[in-house]
Amino acid sequence: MHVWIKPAGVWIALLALLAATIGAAHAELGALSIALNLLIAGICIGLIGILFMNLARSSVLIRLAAASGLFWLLFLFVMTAGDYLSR
Amino acid sequence: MTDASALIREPWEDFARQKEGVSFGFWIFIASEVMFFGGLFFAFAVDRYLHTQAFRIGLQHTDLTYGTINTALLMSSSFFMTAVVRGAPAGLRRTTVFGLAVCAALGVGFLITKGIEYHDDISKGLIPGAGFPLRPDATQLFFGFYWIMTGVHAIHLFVGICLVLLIETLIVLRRLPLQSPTIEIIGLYWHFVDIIWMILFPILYLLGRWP
Amino acid sequence: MHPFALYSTVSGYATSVDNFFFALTLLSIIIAGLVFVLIAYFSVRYREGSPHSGGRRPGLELEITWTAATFFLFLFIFWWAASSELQALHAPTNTLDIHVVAKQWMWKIEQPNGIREINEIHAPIDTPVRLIMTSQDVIHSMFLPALRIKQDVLPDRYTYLWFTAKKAGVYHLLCTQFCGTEHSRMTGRIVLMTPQDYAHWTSTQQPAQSLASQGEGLFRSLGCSGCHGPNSSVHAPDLAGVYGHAVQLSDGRTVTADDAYIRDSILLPRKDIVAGYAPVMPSFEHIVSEDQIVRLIAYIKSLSSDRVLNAKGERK
Amino acid sequence: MTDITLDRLPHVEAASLSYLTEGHTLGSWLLTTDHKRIGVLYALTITFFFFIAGAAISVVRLELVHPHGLFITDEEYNRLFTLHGVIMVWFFLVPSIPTTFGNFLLPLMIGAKDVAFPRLNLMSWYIFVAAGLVTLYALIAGGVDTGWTFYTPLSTFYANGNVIAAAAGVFIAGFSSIATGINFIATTHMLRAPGMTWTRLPLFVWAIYATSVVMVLATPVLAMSLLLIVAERWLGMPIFDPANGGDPLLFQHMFWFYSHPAVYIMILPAMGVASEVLACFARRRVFGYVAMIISLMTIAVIGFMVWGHHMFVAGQSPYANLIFSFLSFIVAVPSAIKVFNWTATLYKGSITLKAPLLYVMSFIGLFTIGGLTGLFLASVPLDIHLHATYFVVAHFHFIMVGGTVSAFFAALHFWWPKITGRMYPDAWARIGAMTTFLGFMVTFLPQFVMGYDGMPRRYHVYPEQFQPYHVISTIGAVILAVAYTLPLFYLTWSLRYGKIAGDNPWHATGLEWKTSSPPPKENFEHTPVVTEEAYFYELEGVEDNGS
Repeated sequence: MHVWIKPAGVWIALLALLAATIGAAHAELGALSIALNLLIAGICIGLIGILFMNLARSSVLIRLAAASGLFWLLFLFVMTAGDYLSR
Repeated sequence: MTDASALIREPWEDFARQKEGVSFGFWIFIASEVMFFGGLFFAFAVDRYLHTQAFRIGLQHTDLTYGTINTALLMSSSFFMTAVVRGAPAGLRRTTVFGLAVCAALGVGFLITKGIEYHDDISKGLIPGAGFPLRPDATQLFFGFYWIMTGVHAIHLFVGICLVLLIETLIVLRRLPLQSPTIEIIGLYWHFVDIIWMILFPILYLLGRWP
Repeated sequence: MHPFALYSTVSGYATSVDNFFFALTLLSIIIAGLVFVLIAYFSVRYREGSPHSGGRRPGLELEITWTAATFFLFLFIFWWAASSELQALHAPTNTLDIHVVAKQWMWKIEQPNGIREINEIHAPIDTPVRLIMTSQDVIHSMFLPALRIKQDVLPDRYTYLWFTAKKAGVYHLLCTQFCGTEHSRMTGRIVLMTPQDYAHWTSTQQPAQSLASQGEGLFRSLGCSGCHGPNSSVHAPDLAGVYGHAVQLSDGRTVTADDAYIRDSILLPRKDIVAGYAPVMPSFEHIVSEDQIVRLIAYIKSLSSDRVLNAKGERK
Repeated sequence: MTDITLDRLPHVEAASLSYLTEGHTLGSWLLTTDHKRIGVLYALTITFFFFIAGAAISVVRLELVHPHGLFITDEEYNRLFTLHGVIMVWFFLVPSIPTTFGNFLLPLMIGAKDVAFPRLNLMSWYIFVAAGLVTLYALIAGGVDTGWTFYTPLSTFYANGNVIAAAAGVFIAGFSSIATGINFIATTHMLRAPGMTWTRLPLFVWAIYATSVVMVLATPVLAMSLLLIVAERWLGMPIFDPANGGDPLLFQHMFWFYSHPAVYIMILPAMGVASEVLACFARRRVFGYVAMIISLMTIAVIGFMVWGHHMFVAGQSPYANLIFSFLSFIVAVPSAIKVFNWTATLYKGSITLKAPLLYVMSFIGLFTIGGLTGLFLASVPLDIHLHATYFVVAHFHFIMVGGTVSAFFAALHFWWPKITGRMYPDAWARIGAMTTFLGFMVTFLPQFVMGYDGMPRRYHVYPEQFQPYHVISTIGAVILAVAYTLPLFYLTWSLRYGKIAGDNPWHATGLEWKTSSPPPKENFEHTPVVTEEAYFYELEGVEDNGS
């Protein structure tokens, strides 16, 4: 039974966040609304990654592997932003 | 664990290390997948920056109801998958078999919902090309991304469902021991596909939804 | 044409590029020579069985020295290159503007006074000249080797090149972005002439309406004047004096009304909406051709210079 | 048999113990999971692709003798150079050293039985072959005339030819690259023998590791950019289409985000080979071992941030040009340091000029020239003039062919005795090495000159003033073709008639030399224990003899 209980908390949290993000999208908050949507998406990903995918209890090596994709993606985004924002 | 020692494969000498190695290797694969989808999100971000207004107009024509249902389905499937990945090494056969079945069912549910949504989109003519109903032209870029992003994600999910059904069969037939690292990495894959949707959902259904 | 143009004096810029090139070549030969000579020397001196083999070698100190030396050397080269780039970045304001429309596999040139040329650009020396370029299909690239300049020419966008030549002559004009089957035949000439010759050449060509006056005709026939004209009842921005000036947009940004901005305003009117106006203008995408846009821009530009002249006149 | 070393056995028996004799059927090769056999399979495959792409460019080179061409049409010309580029880049250079020598040597060098995921390894070969066949079909049946860069909107709306199939082929090849990369990273992390610490790893292993990181993280972005091209061309999904407000430069950003690091996929393993061979034939430790590792990793990381130097004239922001230019100069620093370290490795060594060392010297020489001309292209004003001219062509051939292919041949000659158990005729090999260098210089040096003079690349017909350079270049290409074919003969000859090599013909350090030649299937009889640092050659620790 214990394999169900802890994940269930995360599950409920995820569904609550889903409701929250839809609410945020409809509230006319302008840019803040977009920021909230993205922030909540980030939290959901964090919950799934860290708790469901067990990064919380993985070795340093595995955490590094998980982080490397995001880190390298930054190069793509930041360097190209340098082009588009200064054109 | 006698069950586990039978799972050792060349060139590994120790099962715990093999398990760690498999999971490390799979995380590198996920990093690679992050770059794959990252490229797509990157292209989306650039075009959204160039045509913010058109992308909002496009987004207001996606169907939030289907999107929300699908998000809830995937979130739930991830929950069941977590129970599988935790239960299997502990030898909880019933939990594993049940969890995998629910996962596959939720995945199929997602694809069916998506199919209905696609059908609606097509009947509204939301396929880029001549006669596209929305203006300005850059809304076509948005729908280009919509089709490609959801399509590539759906292919990933389809592969995930096949893998889940495969190990489900092998487990039921007792051909795959519950301690096998395969179950864990298929779980990782499933969660990853879920995570991709957690990004697709806001950028295709939410950002700038307000009228 | 120049048979051997490794050192160009066609423009001051070209000469400065060449000076930089030959300085860097010299430096490279020194570095490569050093490596080659050392490898050869070591191979002989420390050949198998040589009494000199073995013994302590320097370590970290040498490593740090050559790392630092390389770093600062490269930094210096970067500084040299970057400062040269920054100097050439902005064209002077009083350029002679020549429009270039590229298509598979041809260059269409339009002189400011309406003369059309194919695969040939006539331009005066001692005058800053600007090429305003766009493409009808794929990406092309305008390469003027004698002037040491090159710029890709993109569809649905303007890119620019500028130069002030100082030596008359006939030089290559080449496409350097692979553009399909006859890419290598998409070549032509740039004819640089003294200003007197250029004026003479212009006067001997088919008398054509200037681009601006052709644009004025289009401005009416396409219906632009219905809204943007001085007596219009529609609330649309007055275009006189817009060109080259800052425009306040409805979302708070400020942009300069250059060629690209005017082009966008015609084709994608909802992209940048001028503050205080409703977004009512229809898009002219697929309605006007690149050639027509060139004329419309020339016309709007001419409105601007008229205004400046009038203002000056009034002050007098 | 425990007490007898293998080279004292009659060779029939010695051979019977090796990976080569584990099975003689075709099935035993096609279903093998042995990293050594997979390495050999890759070697055969990429050799095939090398000669296909070489044949294509031979026609092109011959055609260029005359300013108006000799015997093919514009369309055929464009298809041939596209075939050359696509096949050489993705089916020879990118897989070259990693999939052959990386596969064969990585487990041996770290004292492992095999790579971490042997079945994945075999699968990646099959994917590679399938990808190669799809691409080759696309390029030969119907042809593709976009150049290897697939720039939009040419590739999506205007090119006629099998763009979709070619892009699909390259896309599939990406899976093979990624699988190989994952395998190598996991192997290096998880399967090192006891005592094989990170600071004892041979530099070749470090190089393969750095390469794998680049493969795993860069390839997917290429895959995505190709997928978007296919979606646009095939399904009409506008992404880059300027008519709908899309930006062709976006494709170029994505494409070069892979394709610039791809150059490091090609050159980093070559650097690893150079270090191994130099240390062995100088009988000294590689000078600045730690600096070499740091520079390898720096190149692998910063190499991801310089792609914009391919776009200086593309319409990119001039400020972005400056940033990319700056980072390009920065990434040149570790490359320069590596050249200095290799040179210094020879200092106070005991040097024998065997064929592998000659190939490595050729590598260093050509790489140095390629690297230095890279500085020209990193400078914005010079690149504006030189971009898309023969100067660029010469520059990247110096790096990718002069560098990588020389190193590939060095590796082939250095590890040939280990792979086959036989020695080749060294005199012939030395002639081969010197001919390669000569042929290369004659082919590509004139291209720098004509490039600066304004000769654009990808030109079928060209202004007559450039003809003398093209003629010299073609003569060089003939020499080069001979030089590249030569090893095919004497190496094949050696398989049957070559001297038995013995375990360690070069008296090299490194675990791969501590097992028999060819190695047994399981690599080592007992898992080796490492007690000393890499390259512990006899001259290390010998005090100065006062001369």
